[in-house]
Amino acid sequence: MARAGTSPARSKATSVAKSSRPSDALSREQRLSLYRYMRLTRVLEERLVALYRQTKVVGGLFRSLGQEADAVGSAFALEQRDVLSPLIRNLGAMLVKGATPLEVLRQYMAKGDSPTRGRELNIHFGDTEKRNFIGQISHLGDMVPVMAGVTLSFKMRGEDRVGLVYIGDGATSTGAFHEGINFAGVQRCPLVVIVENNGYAYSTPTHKQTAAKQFVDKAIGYGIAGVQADGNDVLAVYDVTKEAVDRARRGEGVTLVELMTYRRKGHAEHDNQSYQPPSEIEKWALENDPIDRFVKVLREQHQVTDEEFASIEAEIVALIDTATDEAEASPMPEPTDALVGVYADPAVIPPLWFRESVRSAVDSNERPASWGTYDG
Amino acid sequence: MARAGTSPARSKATSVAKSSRPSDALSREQRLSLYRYMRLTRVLEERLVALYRQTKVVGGLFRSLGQEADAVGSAFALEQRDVLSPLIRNLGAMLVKGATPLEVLRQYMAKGDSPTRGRELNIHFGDTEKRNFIGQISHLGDMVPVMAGVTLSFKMRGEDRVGLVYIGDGATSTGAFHEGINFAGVQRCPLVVIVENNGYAYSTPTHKQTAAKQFVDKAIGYGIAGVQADGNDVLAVYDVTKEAVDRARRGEGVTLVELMTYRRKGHAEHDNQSYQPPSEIEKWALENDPIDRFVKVLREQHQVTDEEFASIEAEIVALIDTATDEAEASPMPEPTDALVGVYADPAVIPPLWFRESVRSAVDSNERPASWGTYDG
Amino acid sequence: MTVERTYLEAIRDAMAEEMARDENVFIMGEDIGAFGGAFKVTDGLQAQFGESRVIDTPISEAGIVGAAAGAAHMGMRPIVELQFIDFISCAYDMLTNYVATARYRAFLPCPMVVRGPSGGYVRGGPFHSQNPEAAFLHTPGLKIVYPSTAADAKGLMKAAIRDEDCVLFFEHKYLYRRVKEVMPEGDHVVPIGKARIAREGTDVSIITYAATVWRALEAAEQLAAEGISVEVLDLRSLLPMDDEAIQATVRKTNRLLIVHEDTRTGGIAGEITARVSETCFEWLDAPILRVTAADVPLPYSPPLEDYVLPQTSDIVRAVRRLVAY
Amino acid sequence: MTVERTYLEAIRDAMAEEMARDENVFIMGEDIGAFGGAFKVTDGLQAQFGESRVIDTPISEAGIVGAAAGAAHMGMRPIVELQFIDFISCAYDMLTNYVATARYRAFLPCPMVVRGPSGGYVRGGPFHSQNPEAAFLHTPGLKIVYPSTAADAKGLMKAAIRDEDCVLFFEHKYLYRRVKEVMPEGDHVVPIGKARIAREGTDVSIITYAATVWRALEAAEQLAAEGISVEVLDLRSLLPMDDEAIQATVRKTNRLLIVHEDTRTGGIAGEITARVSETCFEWLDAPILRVTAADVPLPYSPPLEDYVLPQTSDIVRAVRRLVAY
Ligand SMILES: Cc1ncc(C[n+]2csc(CCOP(=O)(O)OP(=O)(O)O)c2C)c(N)n1
Ligand SMILES: Cc1ncc(C[n+]2csc(CCOP(=O)(O)OP(=O)(O)O)c2C)c(N)n1
Ligand SMILES: [Mg+2]
Ligand SMILES: [Mg+2]
Repeated sequence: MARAGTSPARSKATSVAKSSRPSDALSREQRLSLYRYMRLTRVLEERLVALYRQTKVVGGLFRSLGQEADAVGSAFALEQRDVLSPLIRNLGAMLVKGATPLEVLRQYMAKGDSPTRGRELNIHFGDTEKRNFIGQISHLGDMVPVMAGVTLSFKMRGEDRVGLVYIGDGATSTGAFHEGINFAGVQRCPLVVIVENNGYAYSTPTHKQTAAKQFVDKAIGYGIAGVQADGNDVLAVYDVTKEAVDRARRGEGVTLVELMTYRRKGHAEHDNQSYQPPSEIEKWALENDPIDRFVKVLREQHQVTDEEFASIEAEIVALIDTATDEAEASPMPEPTDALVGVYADPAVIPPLWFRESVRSAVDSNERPASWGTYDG
Repeated sequence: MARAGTSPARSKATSVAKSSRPSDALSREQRLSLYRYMRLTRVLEERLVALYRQTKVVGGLFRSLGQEADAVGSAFALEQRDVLSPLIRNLGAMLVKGATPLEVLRQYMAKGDSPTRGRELNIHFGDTEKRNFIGQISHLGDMVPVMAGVTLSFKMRGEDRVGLVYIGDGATSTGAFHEGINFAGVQRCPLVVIVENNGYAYSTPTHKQTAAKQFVDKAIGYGIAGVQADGNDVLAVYDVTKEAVDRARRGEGVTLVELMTYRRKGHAEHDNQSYQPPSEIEKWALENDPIDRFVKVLREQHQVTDEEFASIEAEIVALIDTATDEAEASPMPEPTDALVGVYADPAVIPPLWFRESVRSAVDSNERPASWGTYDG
Repeated sequence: MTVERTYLEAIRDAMAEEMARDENVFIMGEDIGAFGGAFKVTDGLQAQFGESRVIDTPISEAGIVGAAAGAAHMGMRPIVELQFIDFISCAYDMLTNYVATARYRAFLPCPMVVRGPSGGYVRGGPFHSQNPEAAFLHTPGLKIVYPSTAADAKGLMKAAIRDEDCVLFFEHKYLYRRVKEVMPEGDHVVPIGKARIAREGTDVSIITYAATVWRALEAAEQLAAEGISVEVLDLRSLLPMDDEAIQATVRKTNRLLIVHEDTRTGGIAGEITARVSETCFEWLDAPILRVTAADVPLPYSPPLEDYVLPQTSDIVRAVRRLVAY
Repeated sequence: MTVERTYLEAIRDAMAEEMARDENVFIMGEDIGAFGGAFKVTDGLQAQFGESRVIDTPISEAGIVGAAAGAAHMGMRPIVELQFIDFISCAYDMLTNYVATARYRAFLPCPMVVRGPSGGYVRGGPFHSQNPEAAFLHTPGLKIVYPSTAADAKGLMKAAIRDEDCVLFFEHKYLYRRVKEVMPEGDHVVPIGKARIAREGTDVSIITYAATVWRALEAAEQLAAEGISVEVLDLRSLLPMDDEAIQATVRKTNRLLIVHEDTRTGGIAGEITARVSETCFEWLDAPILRVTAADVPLPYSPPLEDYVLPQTSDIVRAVRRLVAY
């Protein structure tokens, strides 16, 4: 399925009146902040690519190149107390919520002082104490029922809080997505569900994922509001999300927001994208890069100068440089930390009797020759 | 949620042009056959109630009182080679497909010569060799993916066959329903999905099941045709199903058909329906009984006489009387038959060593006094 | 209070007392509100605690369990009722992947109870009679309890609701109204992970849980008449398992029979055997034997169901064999 | 053909040969078509057999497994690829309730294979490293195989495709490209339910399967240098299990170590122990021991993963203890 280079920001069910958009209220500083988070996302991912090539990243690397507006613009519509549930391509949203490059780098390098102490990979981590984002699991769709429950608790306690959960075009096919959004719909939970339609689920184009013409068409089947927007226009993303968040806050229930975007990199770094027409990727890169588009807006409408852009860039690079050094210097986890914290009680599992010396076991068994050759 | 006594046959996506309805082609004999299947369903269920009160039915009893048109009218739109997947309230559909009262009675009485040899209960049975209907399992929603696969095989082999699967209003909330209908939609399987909206799932009214206004609204979210009809008008049911079946046969994919009906009895015979307003039940019984409505049509438009009705009735009662006698005379299964047929190979599981004499074990342990009093 | 309460009422009482004690406790499930649930376990609770704490849900087991987890992260203490435990299979992913790992991988607390009517002997057929406990035994992060008495049902339910992690609470539907007793006074909490000696004995140990505890006790009574003294250990908790109690009874009698209602292959008896074999090898005077269901989906018709499920006479025969060994 | 084929290629070859032999065989899964699957197991198959026999599906594990069952009822022979076996949990209900019972309760044939990359040692973290075989062991109606060699992978895949019932085919992703061998000539079918002696020995038996077969062989080699002769039995099939082979090796060496990569509690070692305890009690000169993963969700960071999963040195140590007993 060849996708057009630009997606019109169609909106259904509710319409964003151009005359008064929520983003009109954003200050120049806030707009620069949106820009900064998008750049921070991209530069951090680029740093991760470099580290990946140096084999300093353990496991796969996932990019959100070209989708930064969708993650950043939507998360920006939340208050700090609101809870966000990110997916693998929502690094930008996590950064907005306060995740730090240092955390991300440590996490990707499997370090012992990473947010999950080396237990989970890439950006599978969260913080529900202060910053209010939740660590995802791999099983697609599962976060939707979880966020239905998170937001149900807000409703039960009369808390003025909202939840936001992302779901990929591909993951809308899961039963968990269906059960969760339907449940939230019935309960009128204060929840925003963002379908990130980036055209592909791994190698699978959208038309093999569903016969629906557009994902926003699913809203009516759940009796919830539905709206579609250009996911590569950070202000449009902010607008529709903010309206959905406000609706949730007013007690008017769930909104399904479909953001049209495009996955310019492979599913993960090792994926050669053989299934994506090169011209399609190129067209999106040239004509519809969310950062380029926003730079234009900032320059033309807000007179942001080269100097300002350069100083943001310098700050970002310095931040990531420092974080990289710190992350590299971080220790790997202590093996026996693996036994801690499966349960609150007992807090520690006793070690197995046959495991005397961990390090030696590891050393003498890591990829022995007798296991055959490993080609990748 | 109080439901109106009559539901207008709204239709969406496709419209049934009143000028040429598929049912126009039904002969007088076929119309009498529709009537007979509805009566057969009702009389057979009434017989089952009598047997249930005599404790001759083992386990629960499920009624389709007031929903006979929905089951019979839809199944009537299939050819013999087409495959039907019934649910607990589709006895009528199974009878149309060729299930016999004797099979049903033996099944409900847990007899050894029942279609499942006593392994499964009530109308959980099928026949894919000749009559082409599939035995359901209890787990709601699961038959939808299964029927997606059944009909996928028709497409793969170029067979001119269609599948029909029922789903309750309640069961549309399951992940399995979602995954199955979406899969079938993408593959353009020759499948008709009938949502039987009878207002309740056990005690749960539809508005606690989903915030959707009507189930037909789900069709667009799967990119499939959707149509709604009066489920208590047997000809309207036939019409919409026949059109959906024809669409499937032409290779135009899946249709979601919402049939509006009402569950006049409890979820099962032991359920006292405390949650259904008595006036609501009464209104449906008085104003919208599918058999009464069709009798009127048959009398007024087809001049069916009292004698004709009486002779059909006599035939039905005789059939069920004979079947009841035969079923009561049927033997219970041999205990060791339990070990047969889990696998094709091995065909029989060896008995467990400690089980010497089955009957004595059963006799001496059935409800021993030491287990306390059983009040229900 | 010296009135007897059934196993079912005991569970209801426990929930009601905990809901009164802690406003974070709430219940979700299908038809549990005004209707009181398919077995009436939650009867009256919605009237007492309101619609927002006793919530009727759509038919979405994965959705409900996932929502419970989310609410639990936020400090609530959800109880999920599954209409029959057989439908826990629909939430298998959510329980084993999301819920069980939440604390370990993300430091997310997940205090919640998932409960439902389990087990056979009631002519429920293959989908209303299951004992799915073994499917969850190899999932670290979950706890599993399965009481056999009314008092334990109450005490374990209270412990489960107060536990900081997810507890799968299996209720045997055959016992719902068949067993009853006067409840212990006060705030009766039975600690998770502790077995109970249901009958003391010296010749043979039977380790079991749930409905078959009663079968074992019946067998013990019959065997006593033959001069065979049987000790019956009711596990109560399956995960964690009470290794101390298991070892103590085996070291005392030197002969072990494990009884469970689940199918033989892959049932929990295997795990118990492995633990005993590792720790009590020298004490064993006979092979460890198992009385279990046969390896078939549980059939519905009475002669078939009775043939497949373990009966008292099977236990008697197995114990005799152990003694004769 | 004297070229070596990897474990992964052997699986692909088996599918290709069976698809060529029987036009009812087809494959469904996520990204398995032109892309060839996340691990490239189906690479080239869509080009060879067309889009209608190698079908890219939506992300719907329950949907795909259910659809496979429906097609199987109609005489097709579907193979389902799960992108990672960890996602089998999403189809748990469909497999254990619908598929496994179809023949027994409804005489519906359900010949199908559900396969996918399993196992750890690859820094995949808790959701890309699982060994879920134990969760299916107590479900009569399913068969389970888990090969360790390339030749067995091919032969068991062919047997699985031809089997009249549903076979869960676990593939160890660590072995995909690490083990290879020249395939046996001709139509190489390995019967389901038969174990394989991977190494003969006389002092201690190790029963294991999948990746840990190689760890056990390494340990056996090291122990041989100490004068300890270890027999390694590779189960290959977990359901049904080869009781004859299990009994034969235990009765030969009188000492048994069971090794598996799954967590300890509730892992398959329990079932093996129970069977051996029942049938070989008199032959045992030492307790049956287990080397397994620790009871935690599998962590991602190398030092943690290595600490949790069984290593060769663990096996060596356990065997030494058995011999010294
Ligand atoms: C239940 C489940 N099945 C399969 C996978 C494997 N998987 C991981 S990501 C992915 C594609 C996701 O596509 P989409 O939802 O569109 O998100 P995107 O990667 O495009 O952001 C798949 C199939 C999974 N993680 N979970
Ligand atoms: C997955 C699953 N969850 C719960 C149940 C228990 N259950 C059986 S029937 C039923 C209500 C079904 O309602 P609906 O789908 O509307 O069908 P109806 O009975 O109205 O025909 C429920 C909850 C089940 N069978 N399967
Ligand atoms: Mg996508
Ligand atoms: Mg209904």
